[in-house]
Amino acid sequence: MTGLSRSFVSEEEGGTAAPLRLTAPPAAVLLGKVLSNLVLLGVVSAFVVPLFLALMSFEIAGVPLFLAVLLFGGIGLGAASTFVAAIVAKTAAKGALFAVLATPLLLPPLVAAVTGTRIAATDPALSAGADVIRLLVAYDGVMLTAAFLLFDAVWRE
Amino acid sequence: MTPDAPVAAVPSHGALFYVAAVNLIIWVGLFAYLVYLDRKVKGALSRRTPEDPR
Amino acid sequence: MRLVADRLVRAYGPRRIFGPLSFRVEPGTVFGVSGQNGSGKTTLVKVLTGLVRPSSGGVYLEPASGGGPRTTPRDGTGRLGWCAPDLALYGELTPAENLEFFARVAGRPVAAPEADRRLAEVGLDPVRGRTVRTRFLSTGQRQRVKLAFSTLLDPAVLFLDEPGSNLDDAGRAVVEAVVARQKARGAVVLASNDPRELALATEGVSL
Amino acid sequence: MGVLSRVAQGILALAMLAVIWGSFLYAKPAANFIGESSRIVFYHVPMAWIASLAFLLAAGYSALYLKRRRVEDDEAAAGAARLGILFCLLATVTGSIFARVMWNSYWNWDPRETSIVLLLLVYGAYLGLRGAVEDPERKATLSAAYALIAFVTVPFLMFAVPRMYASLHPDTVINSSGKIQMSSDIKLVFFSSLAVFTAVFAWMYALDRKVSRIVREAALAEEGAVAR
Repeated sequence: MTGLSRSFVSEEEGGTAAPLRLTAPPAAVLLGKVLSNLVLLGVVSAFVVPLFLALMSFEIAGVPLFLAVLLFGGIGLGAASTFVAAIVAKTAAKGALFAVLATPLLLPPLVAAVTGTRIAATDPALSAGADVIRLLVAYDGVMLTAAFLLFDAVWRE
Repeated sequence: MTPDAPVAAVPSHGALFYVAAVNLIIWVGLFAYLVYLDRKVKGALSRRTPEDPR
Repeated sequence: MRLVADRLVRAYGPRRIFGPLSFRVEPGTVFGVSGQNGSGKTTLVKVLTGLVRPSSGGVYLEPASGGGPRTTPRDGTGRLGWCAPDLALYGELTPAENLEFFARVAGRPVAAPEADRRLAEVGLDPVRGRTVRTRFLSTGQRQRVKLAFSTLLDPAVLFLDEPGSNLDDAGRAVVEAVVARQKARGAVVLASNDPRELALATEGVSL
Repeated sequence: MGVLSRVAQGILALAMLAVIWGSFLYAKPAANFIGESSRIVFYHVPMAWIASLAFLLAAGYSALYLKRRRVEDDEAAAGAARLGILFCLLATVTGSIFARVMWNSYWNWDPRETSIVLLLLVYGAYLGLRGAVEDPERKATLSAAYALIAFVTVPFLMFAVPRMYASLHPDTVINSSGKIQMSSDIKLVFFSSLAVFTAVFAWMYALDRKVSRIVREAALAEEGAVAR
């Protein structure tokens, strides 16, 4: 999570944000940052999740549901944190502010993902977690739409 | 809803205490906001008064 | 394209940095911006490029022949070139990679020989431009990469903020050549305190 | 101050007294609630309603700011968020008193309670962001963007999270079948209370915006004095 908060800080502090603003369309910048953060999240999850499952000897009955929760939860987390990172990079107090701003936005998908994982632990059917998946997909859609609409205002403030 | 929950918390004259407490909290809250506004405007105006009299 | 500044003001809260300013910069001319340190030259240039929003007033680009739609610097990307002390390129990329990256994100990719030619134009060795990372260059060499970046997309208006900083005499000649080439293509806005650089300007404002 | 607004304030004061009297003595306690606890509805629900209204206003003025870039819109958004937090806090505290009476515990992390805390966190973060940015235009832009992105997650907080866990909270006023289940005496006091508190909120909000304007003009005058 701390890695994600730095997405835009290096560009703003290093001075490379300005040439990007002059050459690249804002939507392309946001898309690039969201995708790179998702790759980062994916790589981290690929290591941490199996490790965690092994260490805690946690059995997953519904693997498809669990993977779907990971995927859609990750997209929502990535999109929201990337947008907050863009805001935070423009302020003086970067690290502390990121946690304050991001936490309330990230809690709904986190709570849903925890619920989804709990269901997946016992119920092998994908349909058992349909409500959770529907909620996560709705959150992803709303968050991505809002982020793309609002990003230009933040980026070229 | 839960008929066998403890009723002891509410005495027979509970209405007075209960609604009065709720009322009190609300009015304290609203009043605090008015105090906040008052201090804000006073602070801004007191910084303006030592303006150059020339 | 003609650059039009219309009653431009930038303020920081209740404090006014500059303005109101109104002027026009025609293609083929060099518009000088002079003023002491802290007078708002850099901020004015950033407002003109669209990097900073004006507090009031507007910046427009319109066809010099008259007629045609008025646009603002924020309506699109890649039409304006900018070189300034607080511009930085990616230190972990080589100069050629920097040029190729920014051309690609602007949607107008350049081939390798073209990037090399651009580096040669500002007096940089194209071979070094492909092998040495930008952060290992001297400040003067980095300034030359920035000049190459600013003209990379053949901008309609080129903004040069203290273009001669950190440059030797040969470097100053490069700046003059860059300005001369840009005059054939469009307009130049040049902010500086250096009388030799300001001599390139035909008109301008003093802040 | 005009005569008209004096009269309006007088009417408001009388109406407020009437609502308080009604809430204590006129309305009869509802069935299904312990003792007199149903009287909470006259206070708790208007607080929650006004908080929602204020957050809606904050989002609306934020969007307007991004569109028109007027300082007034930014101030209006910030004032609405502040008032929203105030009424949200009042809804939380009054709800907590009700929880003590109904369930014998001031706080037990019921989904409703959790989501209202999150809501307070969101707008607390909004005010924190405003405090962390110095340049007024940048502050206005960034906080408007945050207010809007936060506003789109609020439905998830308010509806999705409580739905996923069982809640002890009574049905919201308009229940799932779309009917208002109240006896006529409760209904009368309830809607009067809603109207009166909304009027109080409107008055406070107008005051807040006036104060913001005075503070801004004072800062401008001060800057002018320094420049001379």
